[in-house]
Amino acid sequence: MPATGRIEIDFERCKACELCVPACPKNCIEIGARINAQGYAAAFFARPDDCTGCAVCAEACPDVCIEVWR
Amino acid sequence: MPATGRIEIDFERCKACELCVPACPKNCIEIGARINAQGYAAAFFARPDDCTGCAVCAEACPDVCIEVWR
Amino acid sequence: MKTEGKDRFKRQVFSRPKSLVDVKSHFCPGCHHGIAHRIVAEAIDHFGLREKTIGVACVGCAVFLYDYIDVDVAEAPHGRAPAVATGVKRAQPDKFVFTYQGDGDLAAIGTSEVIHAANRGENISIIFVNNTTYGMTGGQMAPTTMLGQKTSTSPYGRDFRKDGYPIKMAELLATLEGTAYSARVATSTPAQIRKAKEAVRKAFDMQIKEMGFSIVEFLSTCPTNWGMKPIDAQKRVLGEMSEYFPLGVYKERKQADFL
Amino acid sequence: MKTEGKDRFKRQVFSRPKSLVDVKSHFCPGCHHGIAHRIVAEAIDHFGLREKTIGVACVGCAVFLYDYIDVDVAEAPHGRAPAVATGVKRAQPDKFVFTYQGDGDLAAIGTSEVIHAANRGENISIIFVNNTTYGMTGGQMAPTTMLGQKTSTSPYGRDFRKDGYPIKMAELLATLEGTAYSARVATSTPAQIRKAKEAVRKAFDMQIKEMGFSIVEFLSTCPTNWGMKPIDAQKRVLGEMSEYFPLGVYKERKQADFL
Amino acid sequence: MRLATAAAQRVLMKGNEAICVGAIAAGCRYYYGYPITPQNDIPEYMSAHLPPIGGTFLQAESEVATINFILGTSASGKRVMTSSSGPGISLMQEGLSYMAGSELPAVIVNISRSGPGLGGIAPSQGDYFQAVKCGGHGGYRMPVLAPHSVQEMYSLTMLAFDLADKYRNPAMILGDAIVGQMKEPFEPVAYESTVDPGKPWALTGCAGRPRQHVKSLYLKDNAIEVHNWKLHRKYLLMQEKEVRFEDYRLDGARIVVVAFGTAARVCKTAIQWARGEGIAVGMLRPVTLFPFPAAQVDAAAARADVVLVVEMNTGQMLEDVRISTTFHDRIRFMGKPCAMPTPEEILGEIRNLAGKRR
Amino acid sequence: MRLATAAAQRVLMKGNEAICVGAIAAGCRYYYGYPITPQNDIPEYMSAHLPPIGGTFLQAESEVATINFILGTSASGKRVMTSSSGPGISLMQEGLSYMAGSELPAVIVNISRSGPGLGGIAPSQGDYFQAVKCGGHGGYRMPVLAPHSVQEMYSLTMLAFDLADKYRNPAMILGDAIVGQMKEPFEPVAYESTVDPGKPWALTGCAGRPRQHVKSLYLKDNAIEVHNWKLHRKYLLMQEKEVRFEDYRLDGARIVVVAFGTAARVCKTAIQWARGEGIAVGMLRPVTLFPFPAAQVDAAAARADVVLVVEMNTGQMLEDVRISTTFHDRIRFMGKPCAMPTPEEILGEIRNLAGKRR
Amino acid sequence: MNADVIMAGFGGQGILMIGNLLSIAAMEEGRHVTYFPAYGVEMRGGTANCTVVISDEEIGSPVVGRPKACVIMNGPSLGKYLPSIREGGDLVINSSLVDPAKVDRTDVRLLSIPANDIAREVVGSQQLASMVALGAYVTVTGVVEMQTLFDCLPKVISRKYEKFIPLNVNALKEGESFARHHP
Amino acid sequence: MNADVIMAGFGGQGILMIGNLLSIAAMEEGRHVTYFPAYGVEMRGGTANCTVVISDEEIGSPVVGRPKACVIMNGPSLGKYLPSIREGGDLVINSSLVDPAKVDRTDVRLLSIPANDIAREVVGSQQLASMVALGAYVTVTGVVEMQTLFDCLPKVISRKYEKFIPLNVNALKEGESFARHHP
Ligand SMILES: Cc1ncc(C[n+]2csc(CCOP(=O)(O)OP(=O)(O)O)c2C)c(N)n1
Ligand SMILES: Cc1ncc(C[n+]2csc(CCOP(=O)(O)OP(=O)(O)O)c2C)c(N)n1
Ligand code: SF4
Ligand code: SF4
Ligand code: SF4
Ligand code: SF4
Ligand code: SF4
Ligand code: SF4
Ligand SMILES: [Mg+2]
Ligand SMILES: [Mg+2]
Repeated sequence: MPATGRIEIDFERCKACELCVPACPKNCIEIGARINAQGYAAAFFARPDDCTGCAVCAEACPDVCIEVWR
Repeated sequence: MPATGRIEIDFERCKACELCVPACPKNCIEIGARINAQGYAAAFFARPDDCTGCAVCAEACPDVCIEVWR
Repeated sequence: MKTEGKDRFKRQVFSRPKSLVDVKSHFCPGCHHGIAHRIVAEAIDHFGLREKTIGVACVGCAVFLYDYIDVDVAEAPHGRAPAVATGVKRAQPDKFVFTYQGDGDLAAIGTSEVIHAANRGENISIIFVNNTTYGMTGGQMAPTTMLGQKTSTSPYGRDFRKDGYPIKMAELLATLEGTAYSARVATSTPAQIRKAKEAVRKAFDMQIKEMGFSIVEFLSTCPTNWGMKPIDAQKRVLGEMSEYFPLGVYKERKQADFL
Repeated sequence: MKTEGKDRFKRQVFSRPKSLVDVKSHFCPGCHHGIAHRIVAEAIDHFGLREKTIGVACVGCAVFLYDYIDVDVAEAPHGRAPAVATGVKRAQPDKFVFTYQGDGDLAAIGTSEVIHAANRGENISIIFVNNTTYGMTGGQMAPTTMLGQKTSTSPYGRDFRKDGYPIKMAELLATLEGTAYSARVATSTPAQIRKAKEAVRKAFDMQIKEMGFSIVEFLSTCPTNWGMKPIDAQKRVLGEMSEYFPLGVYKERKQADFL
Repeated sequence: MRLATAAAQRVLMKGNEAICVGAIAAGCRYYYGYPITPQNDIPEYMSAHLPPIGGTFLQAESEVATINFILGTSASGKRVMTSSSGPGISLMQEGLSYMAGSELPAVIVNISRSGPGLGGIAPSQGDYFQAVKCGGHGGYRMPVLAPHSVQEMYSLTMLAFDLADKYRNPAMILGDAIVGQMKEPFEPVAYESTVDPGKPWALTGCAGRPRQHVKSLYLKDNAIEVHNWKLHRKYLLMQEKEVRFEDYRLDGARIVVVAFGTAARVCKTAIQWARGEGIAVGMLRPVTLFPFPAAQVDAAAARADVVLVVEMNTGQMLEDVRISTTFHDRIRFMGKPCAMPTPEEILGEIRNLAGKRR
Repeated sequence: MRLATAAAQRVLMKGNEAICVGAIAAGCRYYYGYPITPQNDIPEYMSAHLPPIGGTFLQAESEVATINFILGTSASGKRVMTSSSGPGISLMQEGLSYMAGSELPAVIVNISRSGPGLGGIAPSQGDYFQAVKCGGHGGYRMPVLAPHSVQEMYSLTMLAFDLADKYRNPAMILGDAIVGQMKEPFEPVAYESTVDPGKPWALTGCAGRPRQHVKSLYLKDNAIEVHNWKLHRKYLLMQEKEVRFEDYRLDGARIVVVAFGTAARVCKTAIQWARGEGIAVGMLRPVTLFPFPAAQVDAAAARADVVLVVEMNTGQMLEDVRISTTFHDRIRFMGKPCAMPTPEEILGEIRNLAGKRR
Repeated sequence: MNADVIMAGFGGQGILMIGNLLSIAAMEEGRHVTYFPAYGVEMRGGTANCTVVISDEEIGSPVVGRPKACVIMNGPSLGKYLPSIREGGDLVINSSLVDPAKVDRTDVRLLSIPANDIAREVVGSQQLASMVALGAYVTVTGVVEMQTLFDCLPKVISRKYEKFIPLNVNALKEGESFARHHP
Repeated sequence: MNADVIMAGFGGQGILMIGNLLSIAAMEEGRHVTYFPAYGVEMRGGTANCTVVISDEEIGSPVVGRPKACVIMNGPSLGKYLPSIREGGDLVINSSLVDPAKVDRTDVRLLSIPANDIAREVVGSQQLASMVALGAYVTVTGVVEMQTLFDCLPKVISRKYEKFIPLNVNALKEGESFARHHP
């Protein structure tokens, strides 16, 4: 079944706290390798195809790094 | 029936607050006419013969002016 | 006159407690502070605590505690008696430490100190005299002032919309885990006085048994600032005051270890 | 990248609230202060209060409130936010006034101010973030620190015999007549976050309806000073913390006139 | 309303009440406080007189809460006042420092009593250091006005509100039990504002403008240093523009008394008597303790043989006199902590000094 | 225990911790406090090290509670200490006034930060007035010691306990973020008491003696005046006996720098450099800010061409220098509020002054 | 002409009222005047007292250690203030409550006036005893005109009680005539 | 001989530990020394840094605006401190995490040492990267004897970990030899 939603993670804002990772019921998010200016290995949208646009990840992000579309 | 108790009121300590007067179940105490050094018309033991020595008056006196014997 | 009394009636059934210094008090006629002082002295005598007691005086009409109770006394800044008592008790855990505070002192400026002393389960005892006003300073409104009560700073009567409701400290402090004993008493009838004595003994006993924080709230009178005759002041306590501030024991810990 | 997203999925279902300034926060990774800030901003947007709001910042990790929430903000001395808010609200009853305070700020040094603001039924709203420690100053013990919890000033763990029990502010404040609304929430699961938003809206609505004092206690995290990964910090909230500090609504006034 | 009748003619009024009348005349509609002797007339007057004119009187649970109520109402752009005495003023020190740092105006009245500690209610000038050097942290300053009559309790209160707004800074009235409790005839001269009433910095909600803040925290780089210099320039400006003092029979005076408030009052009687005896004595009475009339004191000292500082403490303003002039050897001190010297005592001292001269 | 190892040899230690080691060495077994940057190392150290030696560490709910815990334990006759910074010290002013009035000893540490208000955590000497003039009501005084090295954080803390007990008065350590946070080698020289440990006035229960009190209230007649004179004599005695200062290269100095604490430290570098350039400059460093080394400052000023006062504020000790000497025209000031001047900046100023001389 | 007086008695005897009246009268006559009431803990024990200073020059201290005159309305106050009166000063005592025999000083001019009795029997109200005493004091010392006192009564008596003004005038007059007939 | 150095990197890289070790070593060699750590809000964001000043004379400021040397263990710190180094000063960077290309100054003596790689591959523990860097810094500047560093290790390593002392010695030595071979 195709993605019914999409997110965008603000690379520079992310602090790599990892809270969004387990929050996503579809396990779409992972912590990346690239380090941002803050010195954090920001999270990235690893599995876009599974995203439902439920926005749970965005709700869980303390730094409001995630935007969600449906 | 004769008195079964007796009280003494410290004339100079008394502030004539009158709390002991209604407190006495036997109505033995009255406010006097003589003014003490504090300027108060101290209470006095008006009806010794009725005293039962129950000490209710003493308990009621905020200035601990009353001693009771039985 | 004494001899006169002695001849027929030998047994003295009421006399001034040993720990109550034999001097004239500065209290106004009919003020119940005098009764509370006497009850405290009686309890100190009862447990034989006089020589191991440190009292902490508040700032209020009871500021002269050290003139009346025959024990060592420290003066605390207004409202801070529980903090000073904490400093004394932590330094001398084997001593008996109590504070004596008015309602302005404890329920207004001293709110934080009493709440945290209770919350720490500080092993001290507090005598709290609630006369619904700031007596010493001339009868201003206190947090305990009754709704509608006119005072020198609530000339139109206390209005809950502006000043809120009279605060119930005995109940509030009873909700804290560290509180071992909390009760509210009055001294307007012989029966009430008996109950008040029991409560103070219980409170002191809690400290002796190291059970934690104990407090007894006295509903008291301020005839002078209420503008009432002492007898009418007592009636007010028996009436509207005890209606709003119900007498009773709000908390009583049974065993020492309160886990 | 945005365009990319827009092409297939037109409807944005989650975005930063208008009242939340679009800047990087100074909070540590995974700190729930960020979530509480967002929820407050969302509630302000929900009621359209931004232009009539005066926020009062505490001293703590949330001291920079004025950098993040797009409203007028006054800085209060540590613990005094409810008093400052009282001064603002009495001068501008038509404005919306809230404070945002930590547990050291509100439950320790600010105890008296919050209790009397509540007792007066002060028509203000309080966001209270309880992370069981003094975050900003490096993780010292707070009145809310859990029993046994090791902090930089309780290196042997909090012992109730010495420091008493963690204080439960939501419950304590709920006992006061002037309190219109008191609830405790958390933000460690999507469901909890939903409940937290409801609670904050309820609290703000109480002020809008002039029902009196309202407070929402957030069980929050301090990964940095707890020495935990953010995810484990969340687990602690879901575990021992919410066990001792039960989530729920402790008071909710129904009609405005509370006589 | 009392104020109305007052406006009509000379009235006999208590100093503490004159402060209230002055405050209300100056447009103060918010008063917060906590009871303490000997200033209770102030909250009592305000609790009775503010509500009828739409003002707000609120009794706080403590002086710590009081000063923070004040901070909040001041930040709202309103004229607001509180009053207390020694112990209560001590509890306000943190809040005063925050208000100075946040540049918030307000009038703080200290009807001082005896200290240190609980001390007593006898009149005293023992709080001079606390008021003038500022007892809070961080080295801020504030205008301190010292009324010596009921008339000045009224007029200096109005001035205090103007200075507070003009410099966006707390201003203090430093009185004592005598000038606070006594009644005297006074003329309620109408208030005339000397400042622009606009307060664009006030927190009123950010409708139609960017959000703004009232704060004292400056963390980035040397922002706090820059802020401190800004405040310092303000204090220098006060020293340049706001010095006020009374020249009492200074012409030709060989002995210059320096005293403020109640002490200065008593000195006037002594000076009247001494002048009667032909002793050339006069007084320089600082009305503003900060800014201190340093140049005037120096000039007077330069002309005189002796400078007699009289205070109801053990020597506090004395330090400002020494700071103001290099004629240290001419300075004498007569102090009475927590007690009002009698005119007789002061006359005696003046006679001695006059004698020494000859 | 760290102390044990410490006793053995020179150790590298943080200034804040050296205070703790000094306090424990001096027999302090009670510490109460409330967290605040930049002094948290002190409560943290005490919370870890007091319990093992049978001492008591208790964190208070506020600084107001703290100072009253201190009052209670001091009244019990025990050596007790607290520490805080600007805002917290402001909240202790009422309690400090009560302790001074009740003649209770204790050591109060102020590791000061930037103000006024919340200010910031940058190093500052902005609390000089509050500490030295005493911010509480009633005009009391207390010894104020200004360490400028980790070694002095240790030794002056021990001295503070002795002075407090000797005069039955609170004593203050006035440090700042720099001397508090830095580590330096220091020698934990053993503590030798200079005072009689007996405290017959302590409240220990009236077993075998009449009851006694600790209080500051004096209502009858002029009792409060008598009490104030008694306290004043104590303060005069401190000024006579307890002045401490460092003479740093003053011999032959035409330029005399007057600075304390961290500022004095930086001045030393500048003076080393200037002496290297052949400029005759030295420093008089007040170690006791109260009692202030007035006579020494006056003598130095008398011999010098210029007196350069350097402070990390806009000019507070400067006033005590003006009070101490009549050579006002020789006094120059270099201030940096809430920031440490660099040796380069101070050297520049010294060069200017040296230039001016020629 | 300068004057100062300490007035003392029980609370409720109207001491502060007569002090106020005298002060206002002096003010109305264009004099400098200060009125200083007891305050704070001094108020305790149901006693009331105040000090009034009247002068043609600016007044220094409103508190006097050695008053030129005293008006003593009750027993306790006599003991407290008798020693402080200046030599040759005036002492007016309310002989209804104060025993003249207790006045052991011969260097003061004493007027014993049974103020309570006069107030009760002649004026018709105990309440006005202190007004009677004020009338006597003013007559003896002449610090202000009696007429001024009459004119100022409305300033110290609230609207509510203005019907009693004539009674107060009588009280003052009775005090005056008693003083005239007992020089 | 006087020296000062700022050491900076991520929290947990052991920055404060090497600062302490260097300071203690200097102390043991009888020098004056001050160590100043970042504190308060500066601590935020997981970075750590400290300043060490070593001198034969009494030391004034323990904080230096323009250090004679810097030891930079992570990227963000380079940007922060590179501009402040004095002309002709020494810069040691951890090239495992810091890009040498980013060093846009030619007026400082640069030593790029892959501290993490050396620590991991040669010494056998990533943890010791900063020890490697310290060895290199001390070799380049000679502010203290290597031997003194070795001797002082027990003072900064708790009993519990004393078994790792040899490993730390190796790390210091590896840093030393790298510095010798890349002058
Ligand atoms: C800091 C401070 N604020 C105010 C006062 C003035 N003051 C003295 S006693 C008192 C209140 C007394 O009321 P309460 O505590 O109820 O005792 P009561 O006299 O009624 O027994 C106040 C406000 C003070 N001494 N210190
Ligand atoms: C009067 C005063 N005391 C102490 C401090 C230091 N201080 C700043 S924030 C803070 C506590 C912060 O803890 P909390 O309120 O729980 O907020 P958090 O950082 O945990 O969110 C303290 C004690 C201060 N600024 N002012
Ligand atoms: S929107 Fe839902 S599904 Fe998509 S990434 Fe976020 S949590 Fe996962
Ligand atoms: S929750 Fe936010 S900050 Fe944390 S990792 Fe995910 S995107 Fe980054
Ligand atoms: S003892 Fe009892 S009976 Fe006797 S007087 Fe007292 S109350 Fe009355
Ligand atoms: S109760 Fe005591 S004080 Fe009151 S009248 Fe009776 S005896 Fe006198
Ligand atoms: S003022 Fe009130 S509380 Fe105080 S002594 Fe008098 S009656 Fe009692
Ligand atoms: S210190 Fe704790 S509370 Fe403060 S921002 Fe970091 S994680 Fe959050
Ligand atoms: Mg009361
Ligand atoms: Mg917290």
